[in-house]
Parts: sequence; C-alpha cells; structure tokens
Amino acid sequence: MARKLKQLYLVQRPPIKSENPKLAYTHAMASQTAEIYLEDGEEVIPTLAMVGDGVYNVVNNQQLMKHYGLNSNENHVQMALLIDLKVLVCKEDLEARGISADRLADGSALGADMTIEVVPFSEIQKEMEATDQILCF
Amino acid sequence: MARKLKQLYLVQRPPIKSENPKLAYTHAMASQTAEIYLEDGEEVIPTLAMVGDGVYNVVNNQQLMKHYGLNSNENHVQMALLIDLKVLVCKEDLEARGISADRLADGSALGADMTIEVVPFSEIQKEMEATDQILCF
Amino acid sequence: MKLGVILSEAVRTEETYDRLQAEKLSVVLAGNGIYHAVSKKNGKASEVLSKKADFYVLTEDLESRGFTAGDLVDSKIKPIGFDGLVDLIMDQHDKFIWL
Amino acid sequence: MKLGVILSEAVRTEETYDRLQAEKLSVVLAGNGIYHAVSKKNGKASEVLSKKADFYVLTEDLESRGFTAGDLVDSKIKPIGFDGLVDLIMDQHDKFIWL
Amino acid sequence: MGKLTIGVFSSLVGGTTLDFSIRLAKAAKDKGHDVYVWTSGNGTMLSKTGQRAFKDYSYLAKICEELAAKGVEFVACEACAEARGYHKEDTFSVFKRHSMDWYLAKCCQSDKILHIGGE
Amino acid sequence: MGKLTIGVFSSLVGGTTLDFSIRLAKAAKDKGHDVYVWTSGNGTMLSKTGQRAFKDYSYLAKICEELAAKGVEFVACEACAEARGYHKEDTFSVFKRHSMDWYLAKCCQSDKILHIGGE
Repeated sequence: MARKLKQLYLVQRPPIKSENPKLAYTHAMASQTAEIYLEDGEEVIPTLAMVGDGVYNVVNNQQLMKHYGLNSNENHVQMALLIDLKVLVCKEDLEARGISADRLADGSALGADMTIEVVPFSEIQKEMEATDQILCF
Repeated sequence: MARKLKQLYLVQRPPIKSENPKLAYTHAMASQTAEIYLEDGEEVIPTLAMVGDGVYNVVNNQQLMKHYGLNSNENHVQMALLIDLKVLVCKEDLEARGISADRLADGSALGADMTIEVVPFSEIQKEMEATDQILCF
Repeated sequence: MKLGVILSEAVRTEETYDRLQAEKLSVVLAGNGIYHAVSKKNGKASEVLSKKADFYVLTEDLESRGFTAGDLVDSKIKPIGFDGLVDLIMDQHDKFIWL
Repeated sequence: MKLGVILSEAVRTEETYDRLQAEKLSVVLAGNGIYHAVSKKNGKASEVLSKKADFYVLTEDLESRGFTAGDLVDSKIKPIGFDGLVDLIMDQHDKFIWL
Repeated sequence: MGKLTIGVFSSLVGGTTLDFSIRLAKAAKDKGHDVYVWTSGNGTMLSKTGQRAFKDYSYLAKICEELAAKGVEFVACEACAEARGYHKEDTFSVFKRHSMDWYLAKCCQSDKILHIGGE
Repeated sequence: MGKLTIGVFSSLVGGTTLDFSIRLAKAAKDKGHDVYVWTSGNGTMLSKTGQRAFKDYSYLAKICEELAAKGVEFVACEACAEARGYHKEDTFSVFKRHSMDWYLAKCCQSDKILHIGGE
C-alpha cells in the first residue's frame, strides 16, 4: 500500500525535563533516511508543530552546551530547518508567554533556507485534520 | 553526633506513574534496619504523610496485582503500619476528592495495630516544623 | 476527523486537550487519567469531562487504583478493556493520540 | 522554621507549595522551574511569585533555556549559581526541600 | 484485519506505560491484527536484558516472548539504548535494534499508529 | 564545614536532574563540605557503566570520578538497580551499592540533606 504519509509531530511540553521533545525532532529528521525501509512510492513527510509550553523548545540562545555540555533543542530545530522540514509555532502560545518573534531559533547561520513559521492555532488544527498521523510529545 | 533523627516523608503525587511514592514507603521502612550503619545512640524515626494527590496512594482495594502482577502502594502502606510507622493522611485532601475514611487501606488483616490517621493539614504543617528533615515525593 | 484521545495523567501537563476539535471525539481515561473519572474535587467533576465527547475508562487501570465502575462520577463514562480499546483504535477512529 | 524550597517544574504536579508556611521562606527556581521567573502568561506573572518569600533563579538553568537576568519578570528574583545555592542549603535554612 | 504500530517513548520504571503498551499489543494481536512495537527514549528500558522479576516492578519479558512467538515485532531505538549503556549484548533476545527511520517506515506501512510520548 | 547528603530519586534521561545533583555536590565539596550522594529509583541510571558520551545525553562519568577522588561518596540503591537489570558487574566503579538503610543512616549523620524526588 504505497503512500505518501503525512505525519504531524505535536510538541506540547518544554525542553530538558524529558528527552521526548528532542525525540520529536530526531524522529522527524529520520524521514530523510527512512527510504531504506520503504517500498517504491512510499514516502514520509513530517511537519513539526510547537504548542503550549512546547514553544519553549524553539527559543534562541539556549546555552545548554555552555552549562551542561549538551546539544539544545534549539540546535535540533536548526537542523530540522536545514533539511527543509516545516516547523510551525503557535502564535497565541508565544504571545501568552511574552516571547517575541525575534527570540526564535534561526537556522540561517547553518545555511537553512527554511524559517520557523508563526501561525495561529487554527492553522495547527488544520494540519491535525489534514495529516495522516499525529505524534504527540 | 549521636541523635534521634525525625524524618517526614511527604507523599504528594499519585501512585503508579512514577515509583517515587512507593520509594517513600520502602525508604521509611528501612529505618528498621538502619542500625547496621548507625552509631550507638543514633536512631531514625520516620513519619509518612500523604497530601494532595498523594492521598490516592492509600485508597484500599487496589487491584494492581490482579491486573498487572504488581504490589500496590496499598500493600506498602499496610507493611508500614505493621512495623508501627506513623501514617498521616490529609483530611482536606481526602474530602476534596470525595474519598471517605472507610476507603482507606487497613493493616489489621496483616496484624497491624497502627491505623492510618486522618488529620487536618495544620497537623501536617506542625510535623513539617517539628521534624529534622523533610523528604518530598 | 474522527479522533480518539488517551489521557493518562492526574495533573495534565499539556494544553492541547482543551482546544481539540473533531467531528467525532472519543476520550479514553487510562493510567492516572482514571482519576478524572472518579474524583469530584470539592464537589465538581473534572473539567476533562466537560468536553463534548464519548468517554471511556480503562477498567484495568480503574481497578488497579482501588476504584470500580460504581465510583464513576458520570454515567456517560463507559468502562472498557484492552479488547474494546483495540476496536476503538483500529475500526472507529481515523487517528488516535496519547496526549 | 527557616525553609528553602526548590521548584523544578514548568507545570507543577503538587499542591504543597501553595500552603507552605515558614517564618523564613526561600524559593529557588531551577530546571524547568525557571519558566516561572520569565513568563508572563497573558500579562500575568506566575502565581508561584505571589508567595511571601525570597526568590532565586539558578543562572545555569535560566541561560540553558535561552533566557538571561534581563528577562526576569520581577526584580525581586535574584540569580544565583550552585555556589550560592550551597550556602543557602548549608548555612541559611534549617531544611531544604525539592517539591 | 489491519496493521498497528505502537511507539512507546515513555515510562519510568514504576509506571505502567510499558505494561499498557504490551497489553494493547497483545489484545490487538489476539484479534488478528499485525502489530509492531517501537521503543525509544525511556521506553528502551523494555529491551534491557537481565531485569530481576521483583513483585514491585513490571516484568514484561515473558509476555514479550509470547507475543514475539506469535509474530509481534519488537524494535528498540539503537541510539537511545546506547546512550543508556544498553549495548548489543544487553539486548533482550526478542528485540532488534534499528535507527529511528525504521519506526517512520513502519508507521507508513501501518493502518493505525499509537504514539505514546508524554512525560 | 558541614556534611551534606543528596538523595537523587529522579531523572529521566534527557532531563538534567542528575546533572543538577552532581553540580551541587561539586560546589559543596569545593567549599569544603563532606558530601554523600545516594541514587535510587530512576536516579540509579547514574551508576550504570558503559554509557556512551553522546552530545545529546548527559554524560557524568568523568565528573563523578573527579569528585570520588576528592572524597565524595556515591552509593546506588541495590534493589532499584537490580530491578532495572543493572547488576554488580554493570556498576560504574565510583559507586558502591547498598540497601536503603544506608541512605537513612547518612541522613542521620549529616547536617543537611537535599532529597530530590519529584516526577
């Protein structure tokens, strides 16, 4: 049953407490190499969406390497942008937390063409309806 | 510095999600065998107190063995009563959840003389002040 | 869409549930999510139950925590087992999510 | 009593904090607890900060999450490092708890 | 009959999320569905060999073996396991180890998925 | 100078609660305090040998070795470790393993404790 599968990775929780938000990025990025397990004509097309406290994952200038020697989720979202994944962040949830658009992770220093898209929740609801599968983190 | 140490084990979270509430019981019960590491005159005297969703740990008739093959925290609190530990449960938090006193774990079938004491939070506050150390779970 | 949702926490740590919309919505209370089915905090049922949805509670998880079908705060909540959950997932919804 | 408290969660899963009483109370925001120090949800500071207490935020954890002292929503919150935390625990309070 | 992929990313030891996943897998298999189980993050604990069968801790080795014998596939995330110090020789016999793309491919080839994140 | 016992019961891999505990232990030791670290529950992860040093996961083996050399004592809960399949031969060299009464005794003999539960 060859198909182009759309997956929505819905990141609802802040970084660092658990590794699950990070695993949203690493799993979505694995779509690039899934072809070794796929049949001809099959493809996995992931979209990442940050909602609720999940928006904290894409705040820029995360100094996790400096203080704990660890890659931050900012690093991971930059990599996701670099390989052209669609990354959405909920506008209402950013505003509610007082996080302005200039505080968001940016992949351009790594050479990414894609940027994080700030969208109202209604857009994310549409993605939830249009996608084949939803994976909540 | 020989001393009789009073410890308060404050259980704030429901059972099963994490093993931490269970570890409150098992650690408190370890006071019985701590003497092998203690100097003469030293003693550890634990009190257990259930607050907030922690009161769910001592609801009776937990069928965790039947469904998952596991000892429940009801079993652990019965053991704690059997070895004469003081077990307090916050009255307001039981009432808020609609749990009546006849729904609480009972160690008498195992031969325990002690019973769970339902006390207002003000009593638990007093324990917090009188104890040497507080361990929150 | 026909969406199924599993709630497994006594204290929810996401905000998604409140704004979920679906033509058909089913909510399964499992794990510590069962406390939403039995608790009337200060006389009020959990806000989780105010959603327009079909509600289910996993019998194994309800009983493992010392409660029974007789403790359910609302008769609209239906007890199911893993068997029933499989049918909800495989046959009756487009997507099933664990929040 | 002189009580120190460490809060480490963005969404609290205990109810103890709200009713804690102590003659001297210090609250250290560490881990994901730092979000209470920087977030004004819908213009309002976190309720955590409404407690009568001395407030501290762990600099390492603040910066690890992309924030700095300039982002603190209230000037009463003092940034400290592990060094300062050791003194709070060893010298300035009777008991220290991690909620 | 359909294909179901269960991705288990959570469970503290002491919680029953892994138990939930395995019981769901069993119920689905018993109804005739094909079932695939992916463990990642803390869920990789399930693939660790040599866990003692205390009555205080979930012990799922036996039911996993029974399900594997009936055709349920178990795969653990290799990186998540290695990061925890679970190497090839620590891996419970019913488990294969792959990278994350295996999970995505199985999702693509399944009728339904249940992704268990949380925590 | 005083004695501090730190009990670490939590931390998911991916969280930094264990990192927090070890950094606190280091800061206390550097100030001249005696420090004891007890790991139980998911905290016993710290005592597992052979964890790969990925940049995506906390890798605390080196700092623990340095602290042990300075006299910090590390002890893991034996039952919690066994339940996870971490046996004696899986135990990182700086760790001893004892039962829970060791922790209570150390608490009794310390000026201050920080018990890190949560989760």
